[in-house]
Amino acid sequence: MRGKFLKVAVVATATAMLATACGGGGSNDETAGKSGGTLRVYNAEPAFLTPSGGDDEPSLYVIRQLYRGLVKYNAQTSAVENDLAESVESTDQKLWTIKLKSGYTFDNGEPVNADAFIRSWNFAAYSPNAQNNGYFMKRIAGIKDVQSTDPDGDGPEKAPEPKAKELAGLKKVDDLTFTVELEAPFSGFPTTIGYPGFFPMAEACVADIAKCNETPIGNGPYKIDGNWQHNVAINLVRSDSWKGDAGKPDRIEYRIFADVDAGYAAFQGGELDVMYTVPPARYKEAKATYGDRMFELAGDSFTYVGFPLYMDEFKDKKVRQALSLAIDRQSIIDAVFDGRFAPASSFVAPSFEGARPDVCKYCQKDVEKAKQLLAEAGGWPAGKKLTLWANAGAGHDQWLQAVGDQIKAALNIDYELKVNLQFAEYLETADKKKFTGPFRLGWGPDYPFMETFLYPLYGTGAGSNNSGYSNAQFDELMKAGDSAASMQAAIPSYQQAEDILGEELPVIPMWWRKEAAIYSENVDQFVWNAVADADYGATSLKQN
Amino acid sequence: MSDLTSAGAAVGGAPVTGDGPPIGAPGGEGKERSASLWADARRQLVRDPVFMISFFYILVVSSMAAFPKLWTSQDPRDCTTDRSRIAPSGEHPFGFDILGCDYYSHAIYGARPSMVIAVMATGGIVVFGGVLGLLAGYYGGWVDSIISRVMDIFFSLPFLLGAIVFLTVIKRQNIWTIAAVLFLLAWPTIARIIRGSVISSKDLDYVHAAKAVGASNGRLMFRHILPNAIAPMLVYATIVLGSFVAAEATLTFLGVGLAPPAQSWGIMISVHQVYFLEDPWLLLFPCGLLVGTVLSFILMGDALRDALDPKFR
Amino acid sequence: MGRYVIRRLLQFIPTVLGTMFLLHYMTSLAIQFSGNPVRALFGDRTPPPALLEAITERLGYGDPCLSQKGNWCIGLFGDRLQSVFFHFDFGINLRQREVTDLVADALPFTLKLLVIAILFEAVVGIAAGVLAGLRGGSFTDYLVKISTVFIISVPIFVLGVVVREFVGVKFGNVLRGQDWIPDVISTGMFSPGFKPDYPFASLIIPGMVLGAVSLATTARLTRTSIMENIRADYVRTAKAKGLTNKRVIGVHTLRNSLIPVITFLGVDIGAAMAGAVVTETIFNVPGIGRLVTMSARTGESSVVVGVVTMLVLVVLVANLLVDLLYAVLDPRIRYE
Amino acid sequence: MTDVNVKLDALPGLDPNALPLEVKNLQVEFRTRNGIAHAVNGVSFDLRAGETRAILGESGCGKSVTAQAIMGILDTPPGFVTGGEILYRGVDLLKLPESERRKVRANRIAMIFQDALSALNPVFTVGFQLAELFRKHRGMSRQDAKARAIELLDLVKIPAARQRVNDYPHQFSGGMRQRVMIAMALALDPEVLIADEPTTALDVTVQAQIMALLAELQQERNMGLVLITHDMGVVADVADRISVMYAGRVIEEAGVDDIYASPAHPYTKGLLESIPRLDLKGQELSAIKGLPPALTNLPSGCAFNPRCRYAQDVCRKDPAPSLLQVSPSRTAACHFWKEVKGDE
Repeated sequence: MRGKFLKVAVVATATAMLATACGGGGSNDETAGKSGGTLRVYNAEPAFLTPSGGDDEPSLYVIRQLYRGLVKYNAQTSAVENDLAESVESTDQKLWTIKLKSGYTFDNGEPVNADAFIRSWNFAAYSPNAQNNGYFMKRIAGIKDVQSTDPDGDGPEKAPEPKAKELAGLKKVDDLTFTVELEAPFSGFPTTIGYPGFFPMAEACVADIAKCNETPIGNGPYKIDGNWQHNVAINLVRSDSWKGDAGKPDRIEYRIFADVDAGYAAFQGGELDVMYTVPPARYKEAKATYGDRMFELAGDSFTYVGFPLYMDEFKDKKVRQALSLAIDRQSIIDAVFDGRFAPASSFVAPSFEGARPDVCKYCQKDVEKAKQLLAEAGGWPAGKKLTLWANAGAGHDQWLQAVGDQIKAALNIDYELKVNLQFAEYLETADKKKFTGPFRLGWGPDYPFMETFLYPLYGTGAGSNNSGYSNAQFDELMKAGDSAASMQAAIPSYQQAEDILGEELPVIPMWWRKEAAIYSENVDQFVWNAVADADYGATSLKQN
Repeated sequence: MSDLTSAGAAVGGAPVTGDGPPIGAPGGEGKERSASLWADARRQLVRDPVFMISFFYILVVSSMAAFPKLWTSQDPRDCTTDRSRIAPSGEHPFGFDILGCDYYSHAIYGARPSMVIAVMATGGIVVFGGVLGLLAGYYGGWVDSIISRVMDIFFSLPFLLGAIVFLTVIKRQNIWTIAAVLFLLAWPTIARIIRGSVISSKDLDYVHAAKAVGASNGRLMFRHILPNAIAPMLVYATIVLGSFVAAEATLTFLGVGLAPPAQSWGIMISVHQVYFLEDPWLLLFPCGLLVGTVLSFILMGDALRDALDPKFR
Repeated sequence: MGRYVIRRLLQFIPTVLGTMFLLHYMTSLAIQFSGNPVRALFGDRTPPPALLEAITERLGYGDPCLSQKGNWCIGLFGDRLQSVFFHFDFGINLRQREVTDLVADALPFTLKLLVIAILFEAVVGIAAGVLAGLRGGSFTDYLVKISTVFIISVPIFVLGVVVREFVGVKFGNVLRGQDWIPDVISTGMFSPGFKPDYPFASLIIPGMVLGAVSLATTARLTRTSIMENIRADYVRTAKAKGLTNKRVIGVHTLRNSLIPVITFLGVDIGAAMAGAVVTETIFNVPGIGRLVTMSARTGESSVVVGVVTMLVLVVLVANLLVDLLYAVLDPRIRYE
Repeated sequence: MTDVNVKLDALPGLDPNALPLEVKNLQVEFRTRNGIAHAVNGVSFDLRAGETRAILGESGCGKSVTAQAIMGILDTPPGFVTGGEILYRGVDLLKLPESERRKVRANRIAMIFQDALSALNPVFTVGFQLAELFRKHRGMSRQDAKARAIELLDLVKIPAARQRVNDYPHQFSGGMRQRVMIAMALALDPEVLIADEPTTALDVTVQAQIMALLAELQQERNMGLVLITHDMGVVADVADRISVMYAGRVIEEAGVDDIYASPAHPYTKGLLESIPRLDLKGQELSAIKGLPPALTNLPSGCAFNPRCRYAQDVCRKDPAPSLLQVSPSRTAACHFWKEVKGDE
């Protein structure tokens, strides 16, 4: 469930790699590849097929073909480009005015206008609707009023009705214009709205969300053929009501697999044209077999080992630095993952604008320095075992064991693994700050903007700050970046904030996932969007 | 999986309905006959090469489980990723696993959890299932009704599904909980076997005779009736030991069994099964040990049944 | 017979209620001790408490007893029974789908798989068992004996993965390279897993894997049973009646020998349903077994309780039918 | 079916005037893991039409094996007929191919088994099991065959035959079941009936009824009867001639009166002495000491010598003599038959 939300702007350096890797890539205005044919792709069972509900990778892969939003990301540069929006503007980074292009409709004929967006965002935000993507509305003014809390925690009383039904920050100006007021200035707002949680929904869809989930009413280049066949398949056909650039394949068939190994077997058996991922243990084999038909890209899924800073043992940053220095990331990656990850030496995905390598000075193995730092910190309590935490059933135990082995070898600290909690319990343990030792967690960006890797994880009191890290200077720098005049202007502040992390090490950065997709001989041009991942609508098939 | 039912059925007859010819056909001449039955059985077993080979294999595996140091001086926890997946060599006959741990010592130490789980769970079902079966069969009436209904509850849960549900719910997956879950789901089978043979031997003449001379209920049950039920129970227990060893591996594959850093054959198999095309030996060694163990238990059970069941003489 | 059936049906009630309560209590304990399954939906990012609560409430995990460790949640159990038996409402899963829908989606696949598995194990298992049993001690006998014990010993997931890779992928790809082989065989039957285009053909191999273990047991049971019966007095009588060998075996021996085998097959339906968990995972069959495993893993107690209760009912009914069939096959048994 | 209306007269070498059954020097061995057991070791006897020949002996002496060998229903393996001849009206059955041999069974030579409960198939009605004979051997329709089955049940005096024809074996009492067995054996009018301990499992009163029924039917049909039994009392009532078997051999062969009057073999004598007699009330019964030998491990010399009170060195060293002529109509396999006989 390690969700991956948005995919990120690929900076100039990465573009070259992309170009060579996918044979020219393909942005929409390029006329590469002919249209037609049926593209059969691997997918897992989505959670929801509604923009307000679907927040997991399999859902997003389908929703992105069924629906379209205000902006989209350039396949190669990942720059934000207007899609349904005519313009997204603000003077103070707090009040944003959004103008829409006219003439777009949903598959059922309803217009895609300002109401469609306001309706959709309100629906997601209103807590009694219980929509997963309500989370993403958190920056819009009035969010607190549409979400109610249980007065006595988990107690017997039910949560009361929220004060308001609609977000106070959303205002319709005219049919094609509306304004969005944020709780606090945020320079990166335009990048966030390309996420499917911000895609519009038809009135008929919101009226019967359950039905819309089974038979989506989209506004994108494809529409569903029949219904969602749960656990079996989702078939899309080209939609006539779409006014933008048409999708390349006539038909996209998502075959649903519960087990990625089973999916890989199906690919080997010639039943799939694209698999957006490869089972870790088969990576080497896939690379050898499919070579030129494997697409690889440094990704932005972050795996880290957090320190419980609420424990005395980890309060001294030298201890944290020493532990990080004891780990040989590349060796673990090679042994356990067949090289499917890239060692991390920073806190922001390398592909992001503003990211720099080696922000972390303690992320290369250096046993001597580690021993020295540990000694300076007064050593490790004698006889105390280091408890390493990970959630059960996701294969984390393997590499965590290797981490433990390396720490034991370098610093002579014996370790034990605590890897038997299922994810829900594990996350609750995280929320309650009950870890008794370094813990494994991951992070995927919410939008292609540096900030997403910084504040949520390390800001004082931020939602996913599981270490309990708090640094006033860091918070200050983040605020400065958020209010900067433009996305570009925000970067220096964010970079300074990241530098603080590089020294203080509230978490040990482990690695970034490498994307690896494979495609069949039927595929003429495979397109990987730097932000939104495999773009099936833009992928073309060989025409015979 | 059907391992368990198959074990039940492999005992012969139909453990489910309890009708049909009683297993072991209690003859009625009592202790004298059963003494010679066991003596005969022992003689036949010692001469049976299949039984002896299986028995020897189980001895070997048990010694691995009990005294791993006899078999290897390596520390299975001494791992370094630099040696990941190095193929077998003279010094390291099983090579190294993906974390670079010596695979041979891993396999030796892996015997313990598998065997301990199987032995504990089997011991549990023999004692608990045996006693409940005895009580239900001996007293009948409402005692039987209650015990039978409780048996039904556990019996109607398909074995693997029940195990998955219990283990995911318990969330503490260690030797104890896995053994407990196997025990919980398997005891009704043995209780049924015992109940069936108790019912059929309850009416034997010598039991009536013992009753007539005023033997207590306890004495009747344990001295006179239980011995008749021992043979089918022993056969079933042997086979079920094998099923449990296999069940541990299957549960581990499904992610509800043991988890690293524990070491067991199940973990070795399920972690390395994805590599079996590249480095087949990573799968073959633990699988071979496991299959050998299960095979041995089943063959031993077969031989025991043949030896103890007069029908097969 | 009628009274017997009614008595058995009445006995179902405590069993089903007991099973349901057991599952209910286990899953309640799970939530009490290890936390709200809804939390896992959000993964690494912490959801606003309001949202978490709303979703929790909607999914029926809002009952306060679920936050008191050790509470039996009798009230919740009562509610569940009421909705199950009076409204046929088994609740919804974390993705807000009706459990009854989930089962309705999954059941056809599992049923097909079961039919294939049971047919396979019955036909091949009985045939192998008869061959071995009639020629006790012969080469065929040893072959059957050893291969069946071997199949029982190999963990089914190893068997499944090996079959998928070698039969489904490697051998299948060879077949797919041949033009003269019909598609239903090359891309249907020998596919690496379930395929919606060939909903039956692509389940044949998974079904055979599922049936393999029970096939071995069936063969062993048939063999033992035949060997017992072939020496029976009535078989000798049949021979003394001057009947052909075919009739002596086919009518007089087989009918008796198959009674325990058929009983086993009936009981095996329940076991096979559970065994389908593994097969369905490996061959990507969207059936019941996979549904339960996934739900148990994500802690969706309503799904687990609902689906397993339904399965238990199926097993109970299957057992009853087997017992009745037993009476039909063996006139000595009369249930009154 | 192939065997519709078998014309057995077509058997090559069939001589209508020859004896219905003649067994010559029959040898049967069982090859077991523990060695070869010579279960039948040169048994010879003959049977005339209408005659009752009793084969007498303790259990395990080979009498049932002999019967099975005659029927050709020996379990092979482990049992093998290794020598001798079994002549039905001059035709050696052992030399016939199985398909021909099968036609002899039930049609010409039929058999009744000891335990009717286990000898009748529990899962078919008695009607089915009777009718099967007519359908398979005579090619009758189901209905005709069933009608014949009912007639047969009437013949063996089963009350309410019309209803009982649809019952299963376990629904009959022991005596009635044995009557069903008899009906089955007589269905195809055989010339020879082998009855293997037909009354052992029954109450004494029922025994008498069954034996009376057998005798009646035998007389009616002028059928030869081989009665295999260990019960001297039954033999005295119905048998014409007796073969006494011990350890796979016939050790004495004589008319029923001769044997009872003066047995010529110590074993026969022992058997007779172990029958309780009303006129000797109060005296201790004498039983034969010791147990019958294991067939895999026969004592050297005469197999009976360890239990024999007449035994001398010659009995322990030399094999027992083949049957010696005691009188024109009787033989005995004992060196000391004169002493045995004279003792009386």
